Amino acid sequence: MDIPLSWYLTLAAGLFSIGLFGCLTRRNAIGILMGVELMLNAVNINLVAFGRYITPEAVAGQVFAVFVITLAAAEAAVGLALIISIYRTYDSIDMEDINLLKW
Amino acid sequence: MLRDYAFILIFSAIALSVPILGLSIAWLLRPKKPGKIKNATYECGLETFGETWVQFKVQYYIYALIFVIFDIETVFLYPWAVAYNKLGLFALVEMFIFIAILVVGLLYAWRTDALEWV
Amino acid sequence: MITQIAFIGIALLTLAGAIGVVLARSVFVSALFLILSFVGVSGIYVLLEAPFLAGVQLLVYVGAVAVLIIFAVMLTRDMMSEETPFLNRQWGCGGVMAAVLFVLLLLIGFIADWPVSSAKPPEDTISALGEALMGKYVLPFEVASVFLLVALIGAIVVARER
Amino acid sequence: MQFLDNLFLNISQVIRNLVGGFLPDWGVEVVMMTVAAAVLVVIAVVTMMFLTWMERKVVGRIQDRLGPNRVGPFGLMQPIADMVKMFIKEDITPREANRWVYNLGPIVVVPPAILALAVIPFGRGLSGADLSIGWLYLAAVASTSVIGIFMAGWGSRNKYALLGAMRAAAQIVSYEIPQVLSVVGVILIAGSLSMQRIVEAQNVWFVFLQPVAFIIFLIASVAEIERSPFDLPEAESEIIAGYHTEYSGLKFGMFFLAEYISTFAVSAIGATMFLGGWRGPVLPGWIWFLAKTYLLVFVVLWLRGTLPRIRVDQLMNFAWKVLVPLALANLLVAGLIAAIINPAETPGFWTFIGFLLGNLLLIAAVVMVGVLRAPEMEASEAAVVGAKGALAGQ
Repeated sequence: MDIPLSWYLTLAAGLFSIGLFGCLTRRNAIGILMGVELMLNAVNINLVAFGRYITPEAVAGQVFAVFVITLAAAEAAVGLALIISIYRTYDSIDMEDINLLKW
Repeated sequence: MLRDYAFILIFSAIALSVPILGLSIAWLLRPKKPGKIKNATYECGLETFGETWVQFKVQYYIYALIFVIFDIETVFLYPWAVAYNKLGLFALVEMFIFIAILVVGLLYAWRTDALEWV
Repeated sequence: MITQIAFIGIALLTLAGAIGVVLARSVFVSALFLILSFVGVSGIYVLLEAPFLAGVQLLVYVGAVAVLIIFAVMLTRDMMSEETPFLNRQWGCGGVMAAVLFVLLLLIGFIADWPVSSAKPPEDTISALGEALMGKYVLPFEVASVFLLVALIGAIVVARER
Repeated sequence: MQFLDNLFLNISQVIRNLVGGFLPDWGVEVVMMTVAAAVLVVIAVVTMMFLTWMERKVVGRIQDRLGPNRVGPFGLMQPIADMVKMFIKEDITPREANRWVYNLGPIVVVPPAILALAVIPFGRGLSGADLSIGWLYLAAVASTSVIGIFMAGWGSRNKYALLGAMRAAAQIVSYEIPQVLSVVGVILIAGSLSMQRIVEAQNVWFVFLQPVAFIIFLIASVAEIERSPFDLPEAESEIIAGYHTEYSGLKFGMFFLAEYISTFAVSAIGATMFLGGWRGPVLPGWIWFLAKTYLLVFVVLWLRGTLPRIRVDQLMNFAWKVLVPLALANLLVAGLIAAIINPAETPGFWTFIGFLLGNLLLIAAVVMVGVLRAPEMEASEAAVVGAKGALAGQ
């Protein structure tokens, strides 16, 4: 317990911001998805850190982290399937080219 | 608890140093005579033909996809198995439902030939 | 003291990986940096005394999600040539946004008075997790399986060639 | 005997006393850990060299040859000669390759193989670290080995290398599921993921309680380390040499190192989880452990000497349509029996009878399904062959 809670929060905030930056600025759709994964990891660090420091006797933080990991993996699976499908239709996954909601 | 993981940290550092050390020694010992033909991409002696990034089929992705889903299933299975002796029959029923729902997914992939390597 | 040094080392590794993800030109190299970042996060879980999560992080993120991402990279040829920028035109704006968010999150993290407890975590975390999943969180647990089923079928339908 | 049994613990105590004279407590800890880690790494490298020799001898005998017999007695110095050759071979980096990724590939491949040794109990209380997540750690570390393969394949910029890497990844990923599922039964009976606890729980070896799981584990593990008959990703007749096509000299050697250490690690894990690990009468624990491990290593080599390589579609079908359903069925049977007789409280004999009955029922069910589906399978196989013939005819 000699690491203060705020250190973990700083790390998570940094990771989340970098993920957000990648998400907003990458042109490649897979790059955007990787940004989202980074953000989810930052969230998980926060969940586990709060669980460890504020309610150490319960494992709620870890249970939630497990569910977030489940969610992140399923999100990656469906998201990448969509990207592959888009690539097949447009022959590109550059998000600058894909700007129509409906054709 | 952290003591054990400190060992893992030291161990991974030493494990990583094996290939680095080996390759550095080999770098000092080996001859260096690069040549135009020698450094070409190896394709059974023929000139490289077409693009390197060939288009792979989507089948690879489908396998990885089913793998990810079942990998997560095992994440839920391990705590269940460890705590099983304390939990009893009700836990078995819960896990049975959990697996049954996922087996539906496997059967779906099977029936629609998503598992077929073509 | 030693744990603090370990934390700083692992945190820097994680952040360096994350920055690499955002700034690497090639998507494949981005994915490799992402793996580095994932490994770092698993180290953080160890420091937080959640070894089970650290294992799961490696197993699911490095062993599964990263493989999925790399497969997707291989299936969609990277069209970006050396000249085209790999970031879009709003990168300045996005950078400012991310920086502002970072400062805000830091403010909240440091100003708020978290009720830190000094209790000990349970001895056998894995067993405790199993009991929690089968007891208190049984509904989310079953919903998770339905969710995974939906994701599996949906992704197969979307990804398959017709 | 007592002395031999505690040999390594005594040696470590001697070192501890020696160092303790002039170092603070945490310094002693660090020195002890470094020494233990270095010993494990040396064991890994020596094992690799021994296994290359053993493989050539065993396969040679199976094929009615002598195997290496020129360098040193029984050819025992052959691995040394090979190693010297690896070190002084010229290294070729293809012009087109992505230098960073290409050169890092062989470096990333080795650690996952070595890291597995950290939690394997070589004897009572004789393991690098007795982690509470033991088996999960092993599975997690093993699953990271795909990354190095991808780096090798992508970095070479060679389409055969990339294809080999993709195939290897698809195969490793597919066989990982039956492997991790087959172990759940063992964990369920032992009630812990820690390797030491699993060994201590084996009053009856788990191979007798979970025979089906053991067979699934063995097959899936051989496929995981890409050994014959599952060595498609690196088979010369398939795609040159797969992801290490472009590698030469010691960089190529690194892939070999990783493969042989994994072979040893997988056998050691199998011996620990199913064959009772270091437990056995009379002889010291670590001798029992090594004997069981090398028995499994021999089985792996024997498979290579006996079975032909299987086809890629058979490979994938076998993982998903046979091993995964079987592993799931085995898991449910194990859960059901453990619910009826609590293995922690029932005497070993009755546990044994219960699980044996369950496994027999499971095998009977599998045979039934096989007999019922055999005509159907043949028909679908014929249809596939017919369709391929029609395509070829066009």
